[in-house]
Amino acid sequence: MSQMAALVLMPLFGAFIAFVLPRYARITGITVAFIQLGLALSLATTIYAGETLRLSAAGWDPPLGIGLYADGLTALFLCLTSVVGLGTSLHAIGYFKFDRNDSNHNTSAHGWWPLWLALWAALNALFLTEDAFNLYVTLELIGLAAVALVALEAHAVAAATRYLLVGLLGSMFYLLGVGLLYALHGTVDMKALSAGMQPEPAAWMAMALMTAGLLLKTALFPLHFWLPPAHANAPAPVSAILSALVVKAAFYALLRLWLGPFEPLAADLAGQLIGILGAAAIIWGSVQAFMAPRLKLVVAYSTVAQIGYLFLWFPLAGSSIAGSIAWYGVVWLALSHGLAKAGLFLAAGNILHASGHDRVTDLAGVGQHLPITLFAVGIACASIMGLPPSGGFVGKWLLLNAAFVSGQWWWAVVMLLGGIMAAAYSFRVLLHAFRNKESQLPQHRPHPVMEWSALALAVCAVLLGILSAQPLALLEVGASVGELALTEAPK
Amino acid sequence: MTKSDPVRLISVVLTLLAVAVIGLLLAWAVFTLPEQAVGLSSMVSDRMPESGVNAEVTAILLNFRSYDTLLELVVLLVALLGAWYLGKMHLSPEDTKPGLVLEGLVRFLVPVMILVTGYILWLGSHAAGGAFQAGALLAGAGVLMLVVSREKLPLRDSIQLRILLVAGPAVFTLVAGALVLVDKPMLQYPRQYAGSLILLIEAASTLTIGITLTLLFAGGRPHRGD
Amino acid sequence: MNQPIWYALIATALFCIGLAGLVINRHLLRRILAINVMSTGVFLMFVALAGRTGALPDPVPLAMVLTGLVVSVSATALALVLIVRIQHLHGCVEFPEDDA
Amino acid sequence: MTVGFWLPLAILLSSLLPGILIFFLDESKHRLRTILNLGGASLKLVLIGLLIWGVFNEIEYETRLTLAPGMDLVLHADALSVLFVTLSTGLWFVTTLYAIGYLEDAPHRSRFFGFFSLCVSATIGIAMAGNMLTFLFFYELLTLSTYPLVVHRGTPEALRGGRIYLTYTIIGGAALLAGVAWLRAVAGPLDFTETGILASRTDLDRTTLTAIFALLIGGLGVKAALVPLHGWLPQAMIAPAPVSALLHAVAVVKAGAFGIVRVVYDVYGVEFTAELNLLLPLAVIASITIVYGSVRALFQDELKKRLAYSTVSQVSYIALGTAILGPIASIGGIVHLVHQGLMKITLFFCAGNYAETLGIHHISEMRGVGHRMPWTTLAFTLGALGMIGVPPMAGFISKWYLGRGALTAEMDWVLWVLVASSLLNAAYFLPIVYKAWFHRQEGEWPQERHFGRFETHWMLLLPPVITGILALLVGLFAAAPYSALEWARLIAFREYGQ
Repeated sequence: MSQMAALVLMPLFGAFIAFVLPRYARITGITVAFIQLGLALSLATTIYAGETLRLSAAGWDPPLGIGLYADGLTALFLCLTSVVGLGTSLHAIGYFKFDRNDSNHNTSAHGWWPLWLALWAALNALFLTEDAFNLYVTLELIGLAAVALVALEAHAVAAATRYLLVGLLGSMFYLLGVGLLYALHGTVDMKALSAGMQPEPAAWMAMALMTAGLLLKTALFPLHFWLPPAHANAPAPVSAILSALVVKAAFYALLRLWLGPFEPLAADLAGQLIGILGAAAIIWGSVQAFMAPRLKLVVAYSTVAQIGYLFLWFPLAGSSIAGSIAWYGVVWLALSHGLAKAGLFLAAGNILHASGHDRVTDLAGVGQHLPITLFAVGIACASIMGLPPSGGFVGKWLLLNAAFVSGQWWWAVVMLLGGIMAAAYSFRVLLHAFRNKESQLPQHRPHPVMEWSALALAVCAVLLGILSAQPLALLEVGASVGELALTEAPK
Repeated sequence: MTKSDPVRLISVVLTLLAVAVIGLLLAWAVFTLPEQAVGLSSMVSDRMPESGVNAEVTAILLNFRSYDTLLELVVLLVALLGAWYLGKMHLSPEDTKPGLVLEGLVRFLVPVMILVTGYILWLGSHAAGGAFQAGALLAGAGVLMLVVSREKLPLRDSIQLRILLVAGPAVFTLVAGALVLVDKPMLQYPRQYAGSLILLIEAASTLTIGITLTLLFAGGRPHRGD
Repeated sequence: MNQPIWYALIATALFCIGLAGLVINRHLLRRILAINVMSTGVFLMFVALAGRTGALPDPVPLAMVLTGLVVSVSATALALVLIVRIQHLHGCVEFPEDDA
Repeated sequence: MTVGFWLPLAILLSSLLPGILIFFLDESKHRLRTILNLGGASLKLVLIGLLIWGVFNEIEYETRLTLAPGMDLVLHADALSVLFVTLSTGLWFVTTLYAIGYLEDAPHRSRFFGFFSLCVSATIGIAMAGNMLTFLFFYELLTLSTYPLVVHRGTPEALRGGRIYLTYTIIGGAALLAGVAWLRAVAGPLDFTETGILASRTDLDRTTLTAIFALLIGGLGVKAALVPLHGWLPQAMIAPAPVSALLHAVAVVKAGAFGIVRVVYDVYGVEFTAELNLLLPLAVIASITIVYGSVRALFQDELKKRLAYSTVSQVSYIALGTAILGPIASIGGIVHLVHQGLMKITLFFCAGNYAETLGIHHISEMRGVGHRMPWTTLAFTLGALGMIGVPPMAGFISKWYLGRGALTAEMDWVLWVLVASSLLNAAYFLPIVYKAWFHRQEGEWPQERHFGRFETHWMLLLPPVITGILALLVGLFAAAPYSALEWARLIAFREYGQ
């Protein structure tokens, strides 16, 4: 119970300290990061025992107060956040320390810690909340913190502003939807809402508005236009956080809503439509990633593509068995993509940092000078391609099964195509990086912690595939889609 | 505008059409809403005695849904941090050309505004009012002084200033943390202290909000102290 | 046809005006104003629909609106600061990409 | 948690762990790396010995790791997997020896041997895979771990070869994944079993099964280099000699062929496959590949290219044997898994020796090489004769059984295929042998190097001699108990439930 509160309060307090006493910012950040990991794991073990947790903030039960709720899904996303958060925080030690040298980055070195800790608190708050309006506040908090973090990079201000405007637009749609829901049911507690929801115009409108707002924040094609510039221009640790966690947060909200309040409303047509957008995102994102001139841009577009996979759940959700398999599949993809993409962005940051540029065509010699980083890139790419034995593979495997079980084999075709295209853009990078080059040593050798943190996150993405039994069991706790049941051979 | 005008025109028209559709759907949805709505009014009024204040809105903001308010104070702080790390505040003296009237007005107004701030803060406990209104007023005073002359408002980047900037959310968080430590759900005030805790939080928040808004008006981090 | 619904319709109108303004305008300051118009619409919607609970309006949406106001103030402030920065960097108050 | 559980896992890890360790080894740590390599290889040999002993004494070996409900990784040891495991481990040992000599003081050795061990582990995994999921798992791992080996030299043409290799294998992998997932979805989790599983499943739609079969064979055919999916193989020749040796003899190409055997025998069941009328197309494709490969080989002057095309042709014997109904042909196909491996690896070792010692890359430069490097050339000759199928060499055994099987299955045309390919083999191997022995070479060798007392570095000389002699012995003592042939017989008769 108390972990739930601590998961939000701890980083908040860390943020205050980091702002008031910049000198102790780094140590505060790292300490908080480790404690967070511990808290998330302990919460996960509590839930693994089989019980979902509820806590009413301020001691007032919903609908009067705000309810916090944690089940397997929550626990897994909290764990993802704390693992990625820890890795990124460690990477940031090296990354922002280096930036101290030149003055215009000086502020970014200071700004990172308080903003990142605040963002972390907001993420945890979002994963934990069961209150539609509180969800709005956390979304805004995440949005503003993310924008501020992007803006730490001097030349990313325009991207940051665009990001802010899009985020606000999304929030407005979402908030209007919340207003309608309250007007209908006199509560914003998701549990109560899902109990009382019945199909009527206002409910549909609320669903449409809130979904649209969240799709905008999740950057589903064609609403992705804002993502690549923001993710590609931000400082490496920030890009990692944005791609791995922030986008996932909006998706998490969608999952919660569609399996909670909106389940009675979910129409097959809407699901198919979203699925088509997802497919388009896979294709478009992959093509763009393949043509992108800069490594970080490749990674950013690959995020656009990978986000597409997550939305293939919606068309499959219709049939019960396939729906549940697909749900586990997309959650798995979300988790492993989070880990892999974080590792990838950190690694890209190391390359950028070492060679002063990240033009894909001039990556020769990276393999010689930054073997660990290149190794991280390779492993992360393997997971993103969905090659065994990675988390990405498990997710894709489940999703493929769901597609075939439900008889909608065309989604399977899209997935496989996406996998091949992912391989294409990944190996385009790796091929260039593999080229040897009798070249001078890189300008700045990245701090070892930067290389190892990237590798560690990439490896975690693979471990998620090898050791998926327990996490999947955890995910089953409180899952409204029921237990994961792949079709058994009839005896 | 490098886009050729017909293209632009078409896009505008399409946009308007789309928006119109959304509007109509929305209107339709609104029309179909039930005349009489279920609300939480009764529940709120039932709980008022235990809330520690007499104003319903304040009770909701700082007790029933205090968690929202805590996060919202953090939102404000984050916005400030964004401005803070983006650059130094850019209010050059030539932005401010105080005339005699303005000078005098400010010299008279600012103290009054600060008084009223206090009053509104106190008012919040039993009528419309509270930290945000008070903070806004305080910010107003601050902005006035900024506009008239920077010297009168010695904004310097110092640890004291930073403490003031986080005071509101920090006090809030500390209260929450303390309550968690005595393992209550976070922010569940003990009945007898509820009123005073709320007042404490509101007071801190008022200061924070006032200064934060003033700084945001100035648009950045003040210059180093000493 | 009662009063709250009228206000709600006005709120809808505001929301749509803001939306259109946001999409159509290039100038960032206008875009931010547009977003604020939108948010005003949303808040008005909350307040209007809160008025349907008999004698006294439902206080919860009002509190939510207060929260929302502070959030939108913060967002607007950050946006304005960013815009000023853009003006410093690019000399114009539009997205550099937009005029391409 | 018994020996039965741990042994397969141990066999896998005995190459995986050293590989992972080697990655983080410093370039200079030559000795330690060698110890890790050979230590792992020897340990694996010992474990395999245990395994064979166990299989004879009917101990059930199965490692089952549950990834997720209904998602098991299964490593098991049936007769077929034992055959392939033994082959790949044995050849890995000699190849490692060869590679150490070959790459002396070359750059990036830690990377090379790391991926080398990974590649072997993947092959072992494929050999012992107990269901399609596990097979797929290691099949993809094999792709990943071989790619860095192919492009190891980092030269533009190496990268080009690598790119082509990837394009083929990734797409093939996708097809396989589609097939496996589809099968999984319609038929549930399928553990390999002799005589197949699907035959009993009357509930399944035949056309669906046919489509899945096409996907699976298509995916496997890429690595097995069935025409028209063979395009990558000649390009992958860029790889260093030990890599090509391993790729052609055991790792990649064999993985494909082995997969085809698995799908036909242990998933669909050969009778059921015949019932679906899928055997004949497979046989035809295989035959076309055999002839086509030989013809192309005929016109290659670059030695390794010629060997590559001969691989294209030879490996399809396995598919052919699988595609002919009846135990005898099956024996031929399965036993060729081993025979072709031994012979082909010998030939590649020799090619590598010629290149390393004398800088010879083309057949036209090979006049009189036999006098300069008698031992190597002797080994080469053995391998070549084996490929042609001269009795009593190993190759003869395979072809003999294939031929007889074809006759008993009333597919006489296959006989002509065999004859034709044998003639072609002779046509492209004998001239080399003749040049090597009976010509005098005038002038200098392209770039000659001297290594102490032997004609070349002993680590380069030993492996081909060993494998060459083995290739002779398996032919001579084919009838001996526990020989490859006996294994093949065992497997085949089990498959046909006799």
